[in-house]
Amino acid sequence: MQKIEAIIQPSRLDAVKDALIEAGVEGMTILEARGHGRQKGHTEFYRGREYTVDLLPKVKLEIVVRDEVVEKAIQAIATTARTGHIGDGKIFVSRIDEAIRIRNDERGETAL
Amino acid sequence: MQKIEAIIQPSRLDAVKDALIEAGVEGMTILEARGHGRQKGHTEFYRGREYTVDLLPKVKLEIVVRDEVVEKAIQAIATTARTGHIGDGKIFVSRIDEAIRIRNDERGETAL
Amino acid sequence: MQKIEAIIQPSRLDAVKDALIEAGVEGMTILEARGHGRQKGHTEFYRGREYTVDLLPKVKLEIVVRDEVVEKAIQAIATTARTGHIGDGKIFVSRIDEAIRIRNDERGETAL
Amino acid sequence: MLAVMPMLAHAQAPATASATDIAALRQAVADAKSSADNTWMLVSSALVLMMTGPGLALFYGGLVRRKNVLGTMMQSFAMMAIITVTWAVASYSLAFDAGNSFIGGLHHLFLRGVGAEPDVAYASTFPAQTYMIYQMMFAIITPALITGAFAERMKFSAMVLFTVLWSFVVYDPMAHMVWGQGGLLNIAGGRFPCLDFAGGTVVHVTSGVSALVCALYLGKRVGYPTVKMAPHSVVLSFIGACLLWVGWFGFNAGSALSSGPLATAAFVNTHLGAASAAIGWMLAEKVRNGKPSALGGISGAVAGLVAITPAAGFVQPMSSLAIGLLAGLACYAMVAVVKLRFGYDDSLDAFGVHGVGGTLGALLTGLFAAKAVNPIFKDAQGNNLPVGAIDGHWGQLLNQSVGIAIAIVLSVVGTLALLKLVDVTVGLRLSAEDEAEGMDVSQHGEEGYDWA
Amino acid sequence: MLAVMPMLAHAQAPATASATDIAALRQAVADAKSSADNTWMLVSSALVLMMTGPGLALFYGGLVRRKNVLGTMMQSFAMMAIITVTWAVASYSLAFDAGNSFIGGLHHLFLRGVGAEPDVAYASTFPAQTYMIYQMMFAIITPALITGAFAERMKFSAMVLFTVLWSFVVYDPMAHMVWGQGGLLNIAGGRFPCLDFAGGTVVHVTSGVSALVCALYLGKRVGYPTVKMAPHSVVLSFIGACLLWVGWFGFNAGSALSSGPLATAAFVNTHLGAASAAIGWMLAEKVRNGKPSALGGISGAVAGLVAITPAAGFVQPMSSLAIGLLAGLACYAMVAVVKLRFGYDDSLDAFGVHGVGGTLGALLTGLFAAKAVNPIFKDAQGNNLPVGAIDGHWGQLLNQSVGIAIAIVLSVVGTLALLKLVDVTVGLRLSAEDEAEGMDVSQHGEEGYDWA
Amino acid sequence: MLAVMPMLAHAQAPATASATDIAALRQAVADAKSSADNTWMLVSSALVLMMTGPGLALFYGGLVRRKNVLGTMMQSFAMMAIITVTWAVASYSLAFDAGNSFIGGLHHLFLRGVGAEPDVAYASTFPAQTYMIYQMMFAIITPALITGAFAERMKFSAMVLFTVLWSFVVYDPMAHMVWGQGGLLNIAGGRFPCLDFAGGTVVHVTSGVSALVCALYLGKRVGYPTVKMAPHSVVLSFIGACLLWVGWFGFNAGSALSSGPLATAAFVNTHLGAASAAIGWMLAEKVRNGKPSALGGISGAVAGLVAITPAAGFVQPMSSLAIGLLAGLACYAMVAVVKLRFGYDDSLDAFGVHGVGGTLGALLTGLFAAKAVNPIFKDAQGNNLPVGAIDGHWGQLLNQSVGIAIAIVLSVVGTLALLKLVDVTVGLRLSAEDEAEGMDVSQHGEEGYDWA
Ligand SMILES: Nc1ncnc2c1ncn2[C@@H]1O[C@H](COP(=O)(O)OP(=O)(O)O)[C@@H](O)[C@H]1O
Ligand SMILES: Nc1ncnc2c1ncn2[C@@H]1O[C@H](COP(=O)(O)OP(=O)(O)O)[C@@H](O)[C@H]1O
Ligand SMILES: Nc1ncnc2c1ncn2[C@@H]1O[C@H](COP(=O)(O)OP(=O)(O)O)[C@@H](O)[C@H]1O
Repeated sequence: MQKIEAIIQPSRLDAVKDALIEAGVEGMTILEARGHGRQKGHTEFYRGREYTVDLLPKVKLEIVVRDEVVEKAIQAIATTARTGHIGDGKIFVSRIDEAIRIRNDERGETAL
Repeated sequence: MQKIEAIIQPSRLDAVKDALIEAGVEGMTILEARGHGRQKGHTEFYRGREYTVDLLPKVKLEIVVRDEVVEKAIQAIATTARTGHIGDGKIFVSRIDEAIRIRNDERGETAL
Repeated sequence: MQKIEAIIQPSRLDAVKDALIEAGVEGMTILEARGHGRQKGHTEFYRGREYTVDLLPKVKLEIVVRDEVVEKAIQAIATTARTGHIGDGKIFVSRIDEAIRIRNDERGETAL
Repeated sequence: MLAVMPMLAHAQAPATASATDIAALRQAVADAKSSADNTWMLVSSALVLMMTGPGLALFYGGLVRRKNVLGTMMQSFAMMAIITVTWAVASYSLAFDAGNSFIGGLHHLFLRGVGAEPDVAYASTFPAQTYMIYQMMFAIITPALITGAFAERMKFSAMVLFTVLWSFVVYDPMAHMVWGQGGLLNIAGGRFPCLDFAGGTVVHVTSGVSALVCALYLGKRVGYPTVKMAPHSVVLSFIGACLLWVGWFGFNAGSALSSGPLATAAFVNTHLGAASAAIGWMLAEKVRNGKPSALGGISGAVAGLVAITPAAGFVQPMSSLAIGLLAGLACYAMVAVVKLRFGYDDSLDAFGVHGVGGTLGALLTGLFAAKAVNPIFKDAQGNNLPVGAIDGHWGQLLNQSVGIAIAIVLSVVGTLALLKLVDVTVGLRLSAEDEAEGMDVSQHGEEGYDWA
Repeated sequence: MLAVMPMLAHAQAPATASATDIAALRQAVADAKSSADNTWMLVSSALVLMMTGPGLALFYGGLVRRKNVLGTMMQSFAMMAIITVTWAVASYSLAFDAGNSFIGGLHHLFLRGVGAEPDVAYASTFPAQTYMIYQMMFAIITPALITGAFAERMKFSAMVLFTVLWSFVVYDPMAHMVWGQGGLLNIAGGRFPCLDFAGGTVVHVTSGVSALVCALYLGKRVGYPTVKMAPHSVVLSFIGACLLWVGWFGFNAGSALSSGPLATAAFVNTHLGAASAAIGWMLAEKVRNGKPSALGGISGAVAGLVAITPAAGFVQPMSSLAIGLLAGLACYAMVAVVKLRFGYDDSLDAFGVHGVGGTLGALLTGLFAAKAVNPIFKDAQGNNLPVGAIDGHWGQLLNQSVGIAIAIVLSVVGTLALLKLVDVTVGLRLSAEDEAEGMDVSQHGEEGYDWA
Repeated sequence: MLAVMPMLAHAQAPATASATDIAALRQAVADAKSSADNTWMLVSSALVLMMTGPGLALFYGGLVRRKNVLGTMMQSFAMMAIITVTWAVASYSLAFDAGNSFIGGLHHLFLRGVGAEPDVAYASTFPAQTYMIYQMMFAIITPALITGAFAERMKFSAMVLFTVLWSFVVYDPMAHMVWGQGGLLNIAGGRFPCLDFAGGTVVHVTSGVSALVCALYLGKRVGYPTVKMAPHSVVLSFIGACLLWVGWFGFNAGSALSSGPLATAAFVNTHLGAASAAIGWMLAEKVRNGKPSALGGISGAVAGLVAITPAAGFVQPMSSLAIGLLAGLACYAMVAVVKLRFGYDDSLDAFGVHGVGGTLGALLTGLFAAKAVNPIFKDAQGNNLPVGAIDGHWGQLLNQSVGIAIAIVLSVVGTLALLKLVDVTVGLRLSAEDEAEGMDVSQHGEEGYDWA
């Protein structure tokens, strides 16, 4: 099993979610995040005080999938999340050693 | 050291937290999340426009523990988080290579 | 590639962010979190009902970096996040197998 | 200086024409006085509506958990919509048409005969319609107050049905008895003249006691008291409480039914009562928790406003400070000590604040009412008689107690019967799933906030 | 009792001095009446300002997505700032100075001649300045209503330019025609006497129709209708709607321009209309979705307030219940069925609520207007003539239709021309990037909430 | 038409009975006039209370960081509770009882002798109690304004102690000098007749200057100016600012102490001043940042309301536009340029807006005051004398300056002394831990929002 962590633009969330379901990935967890990277931020003014905001709103998806599904899922995410602009985000993949479904204590891939 | 990531129902957070402390796991980090899976969502109407909400509020726990504690922690979480209904959530386990306590730079298991 | 997850005091975020950029780490993702640990919480009263709040506001940074940068990044975080008080937080390190830049499908370390 | 009014402009003023002049002037003066009082009553009506929405809706809405904010605000809003119609169609007649000592007649159904002419039985200087709409605003907020007791766990359909029936069964008779012509407790000729300037018994005792009955009948919210159920936004409650305070000037000073000195007295007493009660509650918190809180301050202010309601037009300013202070302390004790000891779930303290504050206020009115402020009791020769115990008229405490007792009995019996009725018909309580999901989504299919 | 007023105190009252006494009394009575009416008008002016800010600003601000909350509230706030100046400088004169049947004159530019004296052409009992400021508040809210149609996608600069021009090109002439001396649609001597008590055609038909034109001209928001665009805070909208309701008493009852029985009638009708429309909309939701919603309740209330606006001072209370109910149902149908079918993006339903509700209300006013309430039509002998169809005067429906037709034509033509003009000069629409980033950051360099 | 009032109904009107009729009519007219003015004053009192809560509480509460929202709102709320009591018990007497030129006497302690009768020294047409409660609302908001200077870092206990003492040491004397019988700066016979219609010096200069002293004495918040300290909710501040605007009509137009043409003039000037100042501030932002902001718009409006306060009842409408525009630009410059240059932490700009705006307004009042609007200065024969410089009375600028100077000196000395006193007794400043944790949790044991 592997964990796919994807940081994407909030506006792309719905599309990415649908694409994943499309690709047979039903289960996913979403977190609100803010990101810093190449993408430049913006400036705000409050009564003359100037602040540069370089942490921009992002959405983070976490998906744990069977090894054979990984590539498919990555493609689904990358293609739908891509706008071509700086700030589109990243996908990271890492190993998961065990998964448990709380409801019925199922373990391993069947728990996904 | 291993990292236990548990996605649970928000309403179970307090119980799970207490169970973990019970089990000797003092340190934990909680994140608000939204989840998609087998559990079906609900429908909302705003002036006739209908939206199906299939990202449901969840809470994510992240705990890094010594290998020998892992099983105990998983049990503590699973048993207290379980309501028996679809949507109870998942627990994922993965390896952590290093841990540092910021306050005093302690490293490894003693940092937990 | 490795993933550095740091849980820090919210008030230290700006300093840590700058230190990381200083250290050449441009890309990072920030999540709002709440933490439980040695640090004690506080008590709240609402019309006589007393609640002890032992989940305190924290900020979680997630950074994926090339192996050779890890130590440097850890130092940058630890030194700037440290106040010396209980609750300063933790840093965890784990392995990342693959990274993809969504914008242009670059893979591996160049995607960071 | 203003040009002479057209209506008078034509008339010349020869020294001999005074008789007709006088008549014309009398009419003109009456119109001027009427415009003045009518302005005050319309403003007061608007202020009392503002108490319910957004005032009370925010006060209560902020106290519940996020998932119930809209459902809670809807309970107040539904009263603004529905009671308005039932009042116009029937309740006004049942409450204020001359009837027997317990309930009014049916002559004013559909507002028949309620028009531009004053109804001298209630107020001679402005249209009966003004009196009707002003009283309507009281009828709207009273059942809305009850909703604090069954917050977060009652079906919307059940809540609507219950409150509408309640307003007929409990509110209309009580309003008639205290304020209606020939009412049993009417200070002008009732069997037990009960001093209730703006609704201590009619509004607060009835709603507060009914609230307790509801809380006991429905039982606790799932997880109460172990699960944390802190207000999701004390900020919203703060806004609501301030608007309640401001609106209450219309509630109490408007009840003078004229904008003369009595309105001023009621206005001043209202403000002093709110302030000292806020101090009282915060002091109690300071002593007990070491910290006065914003929630405590606003809760105290509301408790003081409740307690001063029956007294506003009868007592001296310094008495108001005393009434407020006592109310702040008493309601705090009820909410923060007694309730927790007994363990019932009066979720937003509708009983703790309105029931207790209203009862205390009604009694203290009998104690502090002074003929120097408002000489309502007169002998055959028209000389002022003592009013409250402070004037030496201890018997008034008995009259007050009778009023309170009747309000309590009527509320307990009426509420129990209606809860049972609604329970067996549509069912009172949310399913465990709906309660867990929250009223906003389960009852109304929407969410209060979308931060996405 | 009060001491006799100083201004009278000096004068003695010998039986022979009555002639002068009478004169002095007349003046005193006129002053008293003036103070009473002036109080009501100043209060009403404050209430109408409160409708725009915070009322409408919150109502609209809550309906948009979080990233646009300030930009949306700013659209209402900008009207409070800018229209205030343009009205004082020129628009008041253009709307209310005697002129031709379509537009007023220039005598009152810079408020020249608008002072402490009453302008008897409009109201004889209070200063012309009071009338001017009261009318200003109407001029402020009307263009603000339009902004609901182009929410979340219009440049701030373009919005300011457009609304200011619109107020000169559409609002001022329309106000003059219906309410101004010699206006084509003025009920006192106009060619087509159109009943519009507080602005059904002048305010709501013009803003609503213009809103539709704007929505069609600007096109949809990026992602509409596929992307979820739910209100970011129904709670804010709820607060705003309640303040609109309360403020509307000043809008409608204030339009009686005196605080006599007519003000009361308008007040009562306003309240009943709002309540029954809220019920109507919620019922429609209950039937269609199985759940009445808070958003539905407040939307219905606003729809009812819109529809009752032209009728408030002309109809019977029970007619108001009917008007409200119909408005609630009709606006719901428009917003939840028709709009979705046609697919245009009237983002906050400015047309669906104000255009439809205003038109419906203007027609129903012609139907339900009763001389028993307000006998505005008289024959040579001064006998009351029938007013609305319900009195047998079916011709009034024609007059109403003419008023509506003129409002529609003027709005469509004027709005189209101005949109084109602004489009080619400063450009109307936000860039895709700015729209995605949100108006708060892109247009104003700030954020509505900082939860960090 | 209304039935003749009962109080007159009995009286017949034979041509010979006019003497008594006249007397009765005089009384009736006085009552009518009194009801009218009393209505206006009670409404104004309610509006001014609304300015503090929820108005100012929200305006300030939105500007601080989330962790301090309740603590900040509590600072305003505490004034509503505590100053109410101190004012009734002693301050009203110290400010408005006849005394020497600097402070009032003690005859009205505990509101003795403040009842239904008018106090002709202040207002002859409504009860003294009305005047007392109206003035109380001013006494409440003034210290609340100061709290903006030491936001987010002062102990609640210290804040309460300081503000209460401040109201006795600075506010009461200043109010007496400017408005009290025999006051040094009273326009009716004072040594230096200083024009201050509604509190430019009494309210805004005193609070603004004291605020600066507080900011300098307490020092900066931890992390200022490097750490981002953006408003946690401009939305809350927006609501608050709009309510301040609406409430300010009661503040300024109510200060006419009657609802005649002068009240209208003050109302109009208030509105125009707010609007043009909002435009001024937004223009400055547009020029400097390229974007006008919502925070800028509301800040400008408040600045304009502050500056027009002393002038409201003395100047022409077009002068108000000028005063507002200048205030908007000046306060922006102070807040966005000067303050940042000097680097002191006037956290919510209490000095930048109230100190600067109030001083500017007081001076401009001396410049623009016109006898055509309010002929307060008369010669022995009762002929009108020039009022402001615009009338040719340049000396008035001196009188204004004296008033301002006294307000500044009194505020600086009084505030410094009290800060020192409170510092050595309870201690002024939060511990670093408490400041970091936030006032809500550390001072009040609660949180503003619970989104969980
Ligand atoms: N090394 C990294 N570790 C963690 N998150 C990262 C890293 N680099 C980028 N991100 C996340 O991806 C987002 C987009 O990255 P950015 O460099 O702005 O654009 P792009 O990915 O198109 O080059 C950032 O806002 C941040 O949230
Ligand atoms: N493959 C997965 N990867 C990440 N999170 C998952 C995955 N599957 C489920 N989840 C999380 O677990 C939650 C519950 O899963 P769900 O399938 O609805 O119920 P159950 O776990 O009882 O089968 C989801 O809402 C989601 O947050
Ligand atoms: N074992 C753990 N797993 C995950 N997060 C932890 C763990 N221990 C601590 N944390 C996080 O680190 C924060 C600080 O830890 P704490 O024990 O309070 O102070 P310190 O790190 O200085 O000893 C906690 O609030 C929690 O968010």
